[in-house]
Amino acid sequence: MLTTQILYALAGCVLLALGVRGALLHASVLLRIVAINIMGAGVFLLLIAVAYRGPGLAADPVPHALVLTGIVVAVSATALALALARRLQVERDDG
Amino acid sequence: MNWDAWLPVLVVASSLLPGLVIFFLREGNHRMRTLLNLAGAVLKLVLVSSMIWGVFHEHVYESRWTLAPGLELVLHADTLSVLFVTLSTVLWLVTTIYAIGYLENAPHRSRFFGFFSLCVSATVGLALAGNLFTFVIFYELLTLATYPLVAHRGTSEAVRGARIYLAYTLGGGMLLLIGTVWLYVLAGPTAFVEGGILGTLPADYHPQLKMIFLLLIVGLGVKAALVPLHGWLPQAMVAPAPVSALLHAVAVVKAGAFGIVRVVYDVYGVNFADQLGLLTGLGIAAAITIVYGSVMALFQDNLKKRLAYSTVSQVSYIALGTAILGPIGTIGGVVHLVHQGIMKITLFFTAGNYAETLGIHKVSEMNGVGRRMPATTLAFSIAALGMIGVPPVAGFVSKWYLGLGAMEAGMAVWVMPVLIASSVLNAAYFLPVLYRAWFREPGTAWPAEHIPAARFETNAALLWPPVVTAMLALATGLFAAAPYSPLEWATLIAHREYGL
Amino acid sequence: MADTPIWLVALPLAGALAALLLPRLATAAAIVTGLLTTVAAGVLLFGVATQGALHYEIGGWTAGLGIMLRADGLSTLLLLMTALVVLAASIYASTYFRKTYERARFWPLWLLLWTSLNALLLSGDLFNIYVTLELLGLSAVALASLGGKRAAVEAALRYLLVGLLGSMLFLAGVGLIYAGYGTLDLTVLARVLEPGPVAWPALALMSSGLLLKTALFPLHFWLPPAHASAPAPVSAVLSALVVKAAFYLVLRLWLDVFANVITPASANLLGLLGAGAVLWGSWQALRAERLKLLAAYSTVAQLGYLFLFFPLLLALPAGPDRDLAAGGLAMLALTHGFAKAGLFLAIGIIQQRCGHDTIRELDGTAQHLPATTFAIALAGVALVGLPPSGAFLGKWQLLAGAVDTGQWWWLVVTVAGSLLAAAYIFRVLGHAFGHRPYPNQPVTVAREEWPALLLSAMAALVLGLAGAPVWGLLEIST
Amino acid sequence: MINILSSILILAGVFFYLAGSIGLLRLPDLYSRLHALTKADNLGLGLLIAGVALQSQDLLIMLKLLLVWLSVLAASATSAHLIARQARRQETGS
Amino acid sequence: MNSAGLIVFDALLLLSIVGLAWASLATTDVRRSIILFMALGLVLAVAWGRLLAPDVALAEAAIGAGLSGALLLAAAHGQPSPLPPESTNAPRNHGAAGMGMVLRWAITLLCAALAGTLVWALLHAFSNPQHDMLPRAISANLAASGVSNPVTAVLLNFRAYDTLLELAVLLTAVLGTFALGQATPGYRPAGLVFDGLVRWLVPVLILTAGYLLWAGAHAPGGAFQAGATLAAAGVVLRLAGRTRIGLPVGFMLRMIMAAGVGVFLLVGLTLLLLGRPFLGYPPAWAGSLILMIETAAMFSIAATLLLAFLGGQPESTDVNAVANRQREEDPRC
Repeated sequence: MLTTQILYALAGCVLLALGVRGALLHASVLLRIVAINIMGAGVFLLLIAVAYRGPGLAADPVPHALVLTGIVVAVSATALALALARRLQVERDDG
Repeated sequence: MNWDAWLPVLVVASSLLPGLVIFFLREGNHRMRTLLNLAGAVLKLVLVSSMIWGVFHEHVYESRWTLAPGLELVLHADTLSVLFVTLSTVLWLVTTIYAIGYLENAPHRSRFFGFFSLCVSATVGLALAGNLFTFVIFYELLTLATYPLVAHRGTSEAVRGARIYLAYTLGGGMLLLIGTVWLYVLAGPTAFVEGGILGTLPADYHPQLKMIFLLLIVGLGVKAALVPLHGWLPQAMVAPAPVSALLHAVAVVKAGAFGIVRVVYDVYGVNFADQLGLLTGLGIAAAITIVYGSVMALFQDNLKKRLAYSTVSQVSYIALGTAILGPIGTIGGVVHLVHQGIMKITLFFTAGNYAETLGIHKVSEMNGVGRRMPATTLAFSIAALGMIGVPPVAGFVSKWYLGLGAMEAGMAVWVMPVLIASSVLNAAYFLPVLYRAWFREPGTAWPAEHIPAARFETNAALLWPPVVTAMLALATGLFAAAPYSPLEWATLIAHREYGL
Repeated sequence: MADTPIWLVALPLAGALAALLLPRLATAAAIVTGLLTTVAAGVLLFGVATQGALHYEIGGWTAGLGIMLRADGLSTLLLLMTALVVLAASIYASTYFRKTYERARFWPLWLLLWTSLNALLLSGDLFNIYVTLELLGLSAVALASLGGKRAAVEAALRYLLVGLLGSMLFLAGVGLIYAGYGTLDLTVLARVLEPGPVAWPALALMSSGLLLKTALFPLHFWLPPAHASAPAPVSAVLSALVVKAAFYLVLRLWLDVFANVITPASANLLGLLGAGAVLWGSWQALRAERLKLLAAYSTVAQLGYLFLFFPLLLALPAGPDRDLAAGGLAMLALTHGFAKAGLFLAIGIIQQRCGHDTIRELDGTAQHLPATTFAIALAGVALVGLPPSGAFLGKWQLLAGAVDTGQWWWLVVTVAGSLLAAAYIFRVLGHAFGHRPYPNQPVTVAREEWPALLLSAMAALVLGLAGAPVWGLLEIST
Repeated sequence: MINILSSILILAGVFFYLAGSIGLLRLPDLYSRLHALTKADNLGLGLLIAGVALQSQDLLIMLKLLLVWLSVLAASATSAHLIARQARRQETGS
Repeated sequence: MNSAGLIVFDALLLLSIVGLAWASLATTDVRRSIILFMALGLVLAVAWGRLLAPDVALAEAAIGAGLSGALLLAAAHGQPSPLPPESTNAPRNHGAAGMGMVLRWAITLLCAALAGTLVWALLHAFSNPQHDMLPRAISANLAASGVSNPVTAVLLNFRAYDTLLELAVLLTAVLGTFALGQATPGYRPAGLVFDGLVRWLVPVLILTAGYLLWAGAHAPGGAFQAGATLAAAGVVLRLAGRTRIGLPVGFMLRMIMAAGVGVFLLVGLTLLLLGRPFLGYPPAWAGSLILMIETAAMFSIAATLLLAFLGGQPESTDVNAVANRQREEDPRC
């Protein structure tokens, strides 16, 4: 058991939970989107912590690749969510 | 597959396929529609005739089609199914002719005749069902096919009537389904076998089997209009007259009654059912329904409603016959399946004629109608007398055998009073009508004279069907002992059921 | 033959690119792609039927290192259903979207959605499933927002956020599995997973994400507005296929990968939620004022039935009875897919021809649009579960399982749900039969009406009467 | 020897960072805060980078570090300018 | 540095990560939340570095913190501050507030339970010896993968299918934003100083992107980081008020958008038709094919990220633009 790994994974769990809470509780769409992104960051932190093998050892590259994919997917989803939010704002302004 | 395996399928298809084609016909294509209808009906009659001959000579007609592992759609012709199939086929032919005349120039005829044919296909399929699973499928299909017919007129009254009809029958269908599934889990595929199949099950299943019986009978009782499940029937008479005729005489009500016969004889086995003590309950329910329906009919001024309550009462004779242990009672019940059908369809045809020709809907409007429409009224009279049980019309034969059967089974104590009371009540609600029709002076004008008197008292297509069915009712009574008569056939059924 | 799985993903993806690059030919490209993909699905079905489950290692790397596609009876059936439903909806959509710009927007997203559905059904790798889920979610949301109105955008946004929450929870579960077992391949995992503190929370996380996406009561709140405000062909695919894709994953995980991890209590919980969905969804459908909302709530209810199978499957001992119950589940899912798609397409026709879909004002539709009404009726038969629909056979197995295991309460729920379904379907049909003083001549528009009619007929007639091969493909016999 | 020198440089850098941060928290208005932050942080970063560069003893890395510093200088100068200008516009505007 | 120092460093880093996340979620001021989120992204990038994940660090800094933040800020542009409209104009009564309080606490407890369960599960997972099967398989096959950076090998060879679908996700998102409307009008032209920065920063960014793309084969970097950097150049240009930001319009734009998925798919299908597995590169060709795919992917990624930042379709004269004009005439939409 590596302390570092545990510590970072733990922080990932906290971020995940904070994100879920924010996504469920916030009323503003943008804040919800931020919350979901933070949730994602928590999951990524967890995955990278899992990949860590200790100082001087090569980390497992698979979770790194997964997180890279995850980051791009997250930014795509964010972009679409923001476009929807903006359109909704326009529709609201129009009446 | 050879001819024996194809015949049941063809019998069903001979009305199904024309029906499906009719849906796609243009509204104005009257000739093609009539041709298809009649060709299908005649073809079916021919096919059924060959089937009658075959079944009499113990030929096995059976088609199987697997729907899912362990669940087979089986069409199987035995004596009981042939009886019902023949009834449906003959009456379909007659009703089709009647409906063509009745719906002349009415809207949505393609839809009507399409569903009409589907309805008959479902009835025939139900008659030929070789196991309970197949029976349930056609039972539900019958519900679906009749819904559009009841709602056909599209008035809010019709839609409401159809909704009530649907609520009852789907609810009943659901109970039937549960019972069937339950039975399937206990006993596997429940094929209809003369003498029943459940008698061999171990005794610790018996409580469950009783529950299942209750579910099945209640489910079937909805269509058979057993009190208190009859509520839909008087509502459903908003349908056009040919539909009412078919519904009351053949399709729906009879399907329920036929189902009860099947369950008692070919699933449970009448002796096993008696052993479980199930027959008494069924008999009591039937007796109550017989008396209740007759009493209610007494108070209806609307002619079709009076006939509807009469149906409630008369159909339960079949259930009563089923509940009477012994071949004679069985003969009485089974033969009434046919007799009631012929008589009741005559009554509804004539009621439709009064309404279509003169706008008469109520009993109180019928004064002197016998002079204006003698043939129709004669047909009405024959059928009504048959219902009361006056010899030599068909109804007498049924009641005679029911009475004899009850005595043989030692149930005369309560069956006889029911039969007598019912006959008295039948007389009480039919004889005044006959009196009015024949002996009262007509009023100044008919409520709404749609069809003036010409060569015939009404359209030929409306006139002939009731006359023919009335003659049939008379003939089945007069020639009850002739070979292939309903009575002879019912006797054959009873013999095979009791293994005589 | 061996390459067919990858073609099922590559074809619609290529079609999407073609539709993107050549907007004027987008419709033609989409229809051609649709036909080709359907053929591929048929070939795959033939392959699985003759050779059993197929595997395809992408890039030639062994599973684990690379990603493996797998097609067995269930996934192949769902793939074929997807192909048929999407193809029919495509034909309808080619008349629904009439303007060039509408088509230019619609087709690429539509084909991307199809890509994601096929990829999801074929995927044999947990993380790959996550990516396909996101592709599915984003394309579905983008399509749902094409309605353009405020309600559509609002519903789409909520749909997206819920979907993202769900996929993040799923991904967290995937991370946990990787931490505990060091692999993402489903086949390997099915072998090595064991009940314990890693597998349970991982399954819980993944399942809650998927249940959110499959809109299991009480997590269904997002579905009705999203499905009811999307364009009709999109609603059809959302209700028939998209939620079902997530359900398929639940099924895979619970019965296949995590089979020895799940407990009866958890299966009962799913059954309980399913029962809630059946009753609540049907009740809301009965109260709905608009046809599309009715159809959307009906989806909530119908998904509930599928979850009722879980406690039965867990209680039945392995053997023919259990296989039959599983087959009933598959049959119910397939029937619902076809029926709901047919229903939504038919509603789309009504909406466009009558200008509204308010149930109370439908009087006379049966006269005006007989074929469409007939399509609704056929779909309704399947939704209620009446014979001869495939749903009847499915519900038969559900009832038989409930009787067999003595869990009669599921039987009560099923019956109550079916009666409620009959009530909401015939409420519509009653109005459709309602009398109007005969103002309109009947209209038949073949290209618009055939897809709906065929889909409904598939559900109500073909699957029920000629569905025996389905059971064969699932390797079920008695 | 190099270690000591680099430590001193890094410590000095940290000191300037600290000063900049305290300035950000304590100074009264936006302009003075901006002043403290950019000036002190730029210097702090420079010292830090110098200290780290001594550690590496590789010319290429040293050049890269220098590039980092220059980029940050340019970016922070520009952003400080933009912020200040925006603030002034708002003041004169209102 | 010794391990005690490292632990202090870890603790500080983790505290700031959790603190920033907390702060970002605690505020109801949207812009404040976004800026804290961007700061979180930067700190996370340090954490990735600390956990020996430099590829992820680069991507996080460029995409997670940079572009996501830019997107969010651009979206927050029109938002009133500090309170979003939904929460201000919603009338509240006492009972509802009480219910809301209960709900808040219920959700908070639920989330705490979630975190607790996760930690419990992870502790169990970590208590077993780590699984080395997959990393070992990767090092064993690295030579045949065509690249020496294992992360790139996983992304573009072993799990290339994931990456193909991921590019499809990106494309879907942009097509979705296109369907929702026009690009935002853009910004006021920059002043002298900012313009001066832009003049040399943009070329440097483009150069960096090229380098990252090339380096990806053997060192941290790759198409995603490069594409994001390229997009950043566009964002900077956009912020400086330039109208032409390097994006073509019409067919060329669609070509670039489709290029990533298209080239990927083309390579895969070509190999399939040549009798190899889908995306099964011959080892001799693997390096070149990967570079080719990555180049196309970089342009697609850059274009799509930039389009996402624009928030819709840029003005053009092709069919879509005509369509948009039609759209205004058409009352149904």
